[in-house]
Amino acid sequence: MSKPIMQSPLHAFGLAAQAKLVDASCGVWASETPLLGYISLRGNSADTAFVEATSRVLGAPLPTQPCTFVQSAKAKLLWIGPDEWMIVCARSALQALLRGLNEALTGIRHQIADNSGGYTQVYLQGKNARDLLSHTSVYDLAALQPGRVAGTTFGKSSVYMHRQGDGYCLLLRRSFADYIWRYLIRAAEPYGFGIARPERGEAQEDAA
Amino acid sequence: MSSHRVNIATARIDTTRPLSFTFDGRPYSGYAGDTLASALLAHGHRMLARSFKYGRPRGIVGAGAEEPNALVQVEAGALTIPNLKATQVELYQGLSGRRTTGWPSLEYDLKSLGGHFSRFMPAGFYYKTFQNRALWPRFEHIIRHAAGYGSAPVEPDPETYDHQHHHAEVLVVGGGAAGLLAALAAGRAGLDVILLDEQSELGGWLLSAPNSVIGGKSASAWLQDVAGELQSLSNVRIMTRTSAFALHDMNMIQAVEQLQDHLPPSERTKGQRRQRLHRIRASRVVLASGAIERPLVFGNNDLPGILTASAITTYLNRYAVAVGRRVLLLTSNDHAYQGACDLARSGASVVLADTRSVLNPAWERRARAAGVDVMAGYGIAEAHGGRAVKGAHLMRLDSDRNAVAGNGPFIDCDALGSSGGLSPTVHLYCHDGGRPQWDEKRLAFVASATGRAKAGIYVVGAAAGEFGLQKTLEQTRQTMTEALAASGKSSSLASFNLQTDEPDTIPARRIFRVPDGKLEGHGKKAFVDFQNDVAASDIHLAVRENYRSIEHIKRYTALGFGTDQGKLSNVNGFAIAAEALGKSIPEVGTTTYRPAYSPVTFGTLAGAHEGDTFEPRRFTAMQESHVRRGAEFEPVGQWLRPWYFPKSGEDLHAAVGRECLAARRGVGIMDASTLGKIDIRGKDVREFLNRVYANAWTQLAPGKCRYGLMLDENGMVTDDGVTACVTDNHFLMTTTTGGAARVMTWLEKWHQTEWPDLDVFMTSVTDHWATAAVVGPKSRQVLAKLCSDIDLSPGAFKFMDWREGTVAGVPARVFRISFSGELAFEVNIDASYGHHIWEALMQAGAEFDITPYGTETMHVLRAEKGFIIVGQDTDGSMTPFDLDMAWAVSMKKPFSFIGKRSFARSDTARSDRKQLVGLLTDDPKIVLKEGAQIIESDDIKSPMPMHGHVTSSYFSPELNRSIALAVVRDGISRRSDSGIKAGRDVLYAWAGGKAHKVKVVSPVFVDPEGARQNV
Amino acid sequence: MFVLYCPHCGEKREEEEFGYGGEAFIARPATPETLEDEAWGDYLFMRKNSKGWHWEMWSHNTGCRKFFVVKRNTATHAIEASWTLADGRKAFDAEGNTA
Amino acid sequence: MSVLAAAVAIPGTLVNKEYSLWTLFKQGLQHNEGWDPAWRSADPKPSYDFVIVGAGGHGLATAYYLAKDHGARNIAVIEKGYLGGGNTARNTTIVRSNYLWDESALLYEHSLKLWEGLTADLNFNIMLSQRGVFNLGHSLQDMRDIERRVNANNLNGIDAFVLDAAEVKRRIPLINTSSSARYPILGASFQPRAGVARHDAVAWGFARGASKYGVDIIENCEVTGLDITGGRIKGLQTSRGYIGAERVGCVAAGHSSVVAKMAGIRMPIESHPLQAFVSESLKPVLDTVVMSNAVHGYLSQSDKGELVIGAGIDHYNSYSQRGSPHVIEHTAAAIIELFPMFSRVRMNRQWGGIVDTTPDACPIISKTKIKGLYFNCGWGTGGFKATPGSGNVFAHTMAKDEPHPLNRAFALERFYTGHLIDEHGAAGVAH
Repeated sequence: MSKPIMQSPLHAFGLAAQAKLVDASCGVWASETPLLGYISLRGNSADTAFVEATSRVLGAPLPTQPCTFVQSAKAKLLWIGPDEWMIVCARSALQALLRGLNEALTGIRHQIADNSGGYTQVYLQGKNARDLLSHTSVYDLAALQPGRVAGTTFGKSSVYMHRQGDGYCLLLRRSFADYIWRYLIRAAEPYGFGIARPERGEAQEDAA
Repeated sequence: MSSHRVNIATARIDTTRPLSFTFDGRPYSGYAGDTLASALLAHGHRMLARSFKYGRPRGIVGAGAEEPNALVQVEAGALTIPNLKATQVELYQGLSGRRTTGWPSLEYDLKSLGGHFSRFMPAGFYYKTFQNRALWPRFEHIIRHAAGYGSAPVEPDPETYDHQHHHAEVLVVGGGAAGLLAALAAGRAGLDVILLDEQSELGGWLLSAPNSVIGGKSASAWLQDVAGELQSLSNVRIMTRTSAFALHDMNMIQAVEQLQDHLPPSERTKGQRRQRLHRIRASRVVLASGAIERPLVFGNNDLPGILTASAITTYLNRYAVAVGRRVLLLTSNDHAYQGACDLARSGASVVLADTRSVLNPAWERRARAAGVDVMAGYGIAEAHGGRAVKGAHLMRLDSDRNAVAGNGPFIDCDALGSSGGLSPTVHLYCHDGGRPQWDEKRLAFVASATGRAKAGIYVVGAAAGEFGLQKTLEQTRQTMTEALAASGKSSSLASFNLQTDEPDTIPARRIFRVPDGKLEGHGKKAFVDFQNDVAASDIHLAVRENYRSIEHIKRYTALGFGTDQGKLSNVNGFAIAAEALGKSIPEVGTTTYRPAYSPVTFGTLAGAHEGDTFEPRRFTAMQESHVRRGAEFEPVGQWLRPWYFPKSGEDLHAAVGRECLAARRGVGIMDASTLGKIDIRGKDVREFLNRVYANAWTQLAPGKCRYGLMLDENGMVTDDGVTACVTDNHFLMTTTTGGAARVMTWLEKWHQTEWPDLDVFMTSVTDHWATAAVVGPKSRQVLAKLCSDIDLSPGAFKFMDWREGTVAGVPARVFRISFSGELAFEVNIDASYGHHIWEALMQAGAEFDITPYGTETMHVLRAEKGFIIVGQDTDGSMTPFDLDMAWAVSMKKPFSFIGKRSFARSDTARSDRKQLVGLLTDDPKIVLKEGAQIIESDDIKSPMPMHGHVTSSYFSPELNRSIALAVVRDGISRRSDSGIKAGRDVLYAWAGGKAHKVKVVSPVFVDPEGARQNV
Repeated sequence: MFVLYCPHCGEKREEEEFGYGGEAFIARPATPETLEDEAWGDYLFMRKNSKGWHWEMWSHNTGCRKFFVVKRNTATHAIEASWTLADGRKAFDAEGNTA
Repeated sequence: MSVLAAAVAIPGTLVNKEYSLWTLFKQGLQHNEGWDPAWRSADPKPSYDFVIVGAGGHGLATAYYLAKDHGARNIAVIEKGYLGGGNTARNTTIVRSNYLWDESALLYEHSLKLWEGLTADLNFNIMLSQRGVFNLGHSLQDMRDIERRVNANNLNGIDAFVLDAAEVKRRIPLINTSSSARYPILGASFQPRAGVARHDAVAWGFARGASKYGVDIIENCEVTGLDITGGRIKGLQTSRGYIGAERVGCVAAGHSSVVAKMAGIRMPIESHPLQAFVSESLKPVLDTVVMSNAVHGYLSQSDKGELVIGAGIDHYNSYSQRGSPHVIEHTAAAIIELFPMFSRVRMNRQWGGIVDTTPDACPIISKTKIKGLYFNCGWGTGGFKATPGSGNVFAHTMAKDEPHPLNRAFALERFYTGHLIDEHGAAGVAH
């Protein structure tokens, strides 16, 4: 029996093979950070037990400020709704976090759902990255300051987006990945579109 | 240099860049900066069109979006564009254009014959005739083929479009004097500003009046300075060739930007859009959209060579084109004077007839000084000419009543311009419900004299009814000071020198229809709406026939319904209607306009939503495997699912036969990943499920699954699926593929709005899990090869159990559930391993000839078992009892679950409702049509009573005969209880003219005892 | 085309991010079994369909997935405000409305 | 000059001129000065036997048939704006009868038969163009539904056919039947007798027809209250004074809930914007009507050459006759999916109407608990095609105080008994 190999939702586009180093030749550079860990976490942020337990495991308190996220040593914690967060971590850290959360939250009202198979992350950079998003989404990008996260439209589907470095991170659902990627390439056409070589993270090593 | 070209230093054409183009096949030349209209006029080209109804010769009337006549077709083949206004077509090298009307030719148009009988074709004449039912279709054919301007392309569009969203603090619509000043005020105040102009360069009317003076410099110099400063401000975005065509609620403006059409096809940038739809959400919108000069209405005012006075001025000053050498101008106001002076200076002989008996002395002096022959108190009775204007017969007008006071001279001319005053461009203001008011002083519909039109919308300059340049600039400065104050900013324009050299204007004469001394309808036709051939007499006729509401008048005569959206005709139409009705204009009503301000392509509206990106197409993690194995696909909701897997030479029937037998006798495998999956957790999950499902959930133990039926409050089945108990307070629900999103929202709505007290959280995990269903007697053996940590033995892992374990080296949840009635295992794993698990199972199953199958085989297998597909066997009118699924309804539950109460209503409680049954044809080879209607006799006389219909129908390879599911009135009682041997009631299934005898039987055709799924 | 304030996200967002949730505060009868068909039918199907101010629900589909309350004028499209379901109910009652 | 001409149009002049080529000729010779008012504008009388609220197509048709078929004479139609100014003036003029359920199909077929004789009946050319209507199927389930609907139509004596993709392509050469389309066209149902009609002409023709029978048509007259005593209608308060009435029929489409409220009646109706748009006028390019529920668009080409396109419903309640632009944008995209070459065609004008939708996408033609008060509403997106039939059976219901056999099933009771006629079950948006 062959060794289990993970596949990203964008696998069919063979991004790795086309990836180049970012330069000035394109207005928009996109790269996928595939196969991260995603945990949908629900709970009551007014319940101190919940807040303490989660922050103990996640290495930072869950953001309670609407539409914000925090980066802890272990994971990125995104505010999705008043009682919902998305925890994004390296695949290699996933099981430990799930176990940790499950233990820490026993007896406390909560929901933990591993959604790692259901999402992927696309990183956009380049001088026209923001222009690109103004074609794909109705959100007022001026409001997307560093540290803020927005769930908004992407064509006729939706994404969660936030700033990272001088670019933008998009979290998208697996089954929509094909549509979103095609939509993204089409929207980027007038600016020149390149596929960037992602920094090698643990994610790929797991996958390889 | 072409005949009508003159030397104007300030003109915006580049004489160093000559361009050649063709029109109606004939070669012409022009210059960069020309429009198709200006270039044709430069050649003295007069007639460009034939009119819609009477086939009258028509020429260019305006110089922009208001043009009603010169609709042209540009280019051919896939790139062709119908109905462009020649006045808006930027000339490029090699452009090829042609007329859109006139048959067989522009010179000899068949419709012009009808023109001779125009008096017998008044407004609405077709309502009054062609009433013969037999002949009407032929008349209609003729009417249709006489209609229409340009031709739609017949090839797919090779160019592309997209949308862009903006959020601005200030949006300024229009880049003329007012718009520039408004943008400057907001820009200097540091606000995010977007400035739009539909033309290729900023300036608006200033481009037509380069010699006016602002702040001590020429208008062209002033324009350069202000535009230059705006370009230097990083917070100001200037978009030219961008037309704001609609204003929606809460200051959402749609604008279309032209990115390619001004370039020769060979020079268009690959990958660039042809047009772009900008959606701009602005805190404040400043409408600086200017005004459009309306012509005066007089006899034969539609002859080629008769334009608006301002258009003649524009062609002269902006394009260095003298429309005529002998020009007659007719005006009711001061605006025509500047142009008259410029024309005279350019060497034309100019007669200016002013309908006013008292003139503005300052202007009169300037005009006479420039050599203009000014006549006070005259109007035009009728123009003369055939395919071009040759002269006009003037009449002396009564100084106060709009009536003829005496005869006047006949003036020869080769061009005639008229000015009936200006109409503010208030279209956008009307789009979201604004209603402009008639202003008797300005003789115009104005959005707001104060500039504050409504919350967040300001109107400046000519758009606000300030027609003079001086007033325009001052009103703009004033209004922007207020607008900025509203956003806590102060204007820096106070000190800005806005002094012009414009004389103070005197009031215009209130005149629209120039009297000819005859009763309306007796003289020469005087046109109000050129494009729709609406004459003043048609408006009178409409009123006479009691079409007295302005909307009736417009609809009866088609006034203002053309592609010019009534820009020239609207106010004249109102005024003439008011006269006919004996009412004042405000009494007639207020004008209103609907989007689009000017036409916008479907492609622009669609943007990226075409082809691959029209709408989301969703795929599972196994997609590559399916494609590689040659699957045919079926769209199911947003998903694309494998339909069947044909081997070479196999059709659907053959492939499905093979796939079915594999699943029944050996082992098959299906991708079930598309089912919706909702993780539900909380101490009240069981209670929640009890409320949203028809069945009971209190007893279901961890490790067990149960099939659930979901109803709406009306008691009808809306969704179904298997839900598993993970722990006491943790369940995993599955929904139908198409229903996933709807069910999720449905559950959230109930929880959030009705039962917030229930402790449950719901999260969609549809995309996380990939699901491979291994189906058939040999499925256990296949799974056993890949799974060592789950005891798969029948005793340990029962039907409707689920287990957690490892499959093919991956953590998995294995459900022993079956949608086929066979022994089956549904393996759920993290979708990242979806491809891996599919391939691993195929590999492991190879020795058992494991057969992948798609939705078609799934349907046959489930139909053989009488399992329903919600949406196929149900249509929103089926209760669980109609489906003979009382077993899935728990009437004992303490809480009145969703839909329960509705069962008790008289109609829902009837015992003879349409119910789900099985059908068997006498001839086992006949597969009934899905959608066949059930009737009780094959003696057809309509209306024929129908008792139900066939919902599912297949050939069953297992039974080697056809089977069908149907909903039949009182079906359950008609059903034979003795399996498939003998149906009690005999019915007919009727489709496409054929009736087939059928027996009503149990819907369970295969393994009624359900033994096979329990092995 | 509306801009709606999501009381949970604390931001104004474009209409396309939201789904319409229909008339607000249609309370499900506590004991449906005890109702006459008429009362049940009223609950099921009869709607205020107000011309003018209308209390309605929207859900923030692409964002926080929460339903919230909006008071909107169906004749003018003016929006007075939006609230969480609980606060909206208070504002609704404070006006003396009845569901 | 024209002041004199205007004087000819005196409201109240009797409507008598027959419309024909001959009168056109005669009037032409007289500079068209002898035409009479097409209908008579009246001032309200103190009371009427029948008052119809709403002078749209349905209301005017009701008055016409009350007079013509039931001999009623003392009839008024009151209208808050101008006649035919509501959905009659705002729809996409499609006429068809290929509905799924017997109740709807028979009602719409009754209507279509009346359409076929309407021009002659009214002596007013309403320009019925029976160019056929295609309802496209884009999925296997669509095709099942089409098969089911067409078979039901045939057994109800309604002309309808199932066509496969190739046949659709043969009859509409420009349509995109590529199997790689997002929603590939698998086939269609086709009703040859269906088509379009000139919407304004329908209102004007019925107004003229009703006027001939002496019906009072009273515009700019808004209902402000209903006079109900002892559970019986007595009259109406209006912006033009009190009007006594034996029987009142409300045919106010999107505003039905507003009138119902005055009577203390609740309606299962929600009013939504429904948007439409037309292209610029083009040479003939499409000679039939194409409808697609899956992609949410339907179109035909008017006799003037405009592509007339209907969009989907905005989901929110509204009385504003305005919808949101993304709905129009989506429909334009849908049209391009079906006809890629129309991408370069331009939208000239867009507008919105107010549609009164019901839970089962079927109308309400019903008596009420108030004696003498009747409602005809809830036509949603399907009202225009029903105009003559709706007026015809509603007139019967009002004259006889009992439903016509064809509208018995459309009573309000169905929302209490549960006997819904669910047209969206299989017909999706029932345009």
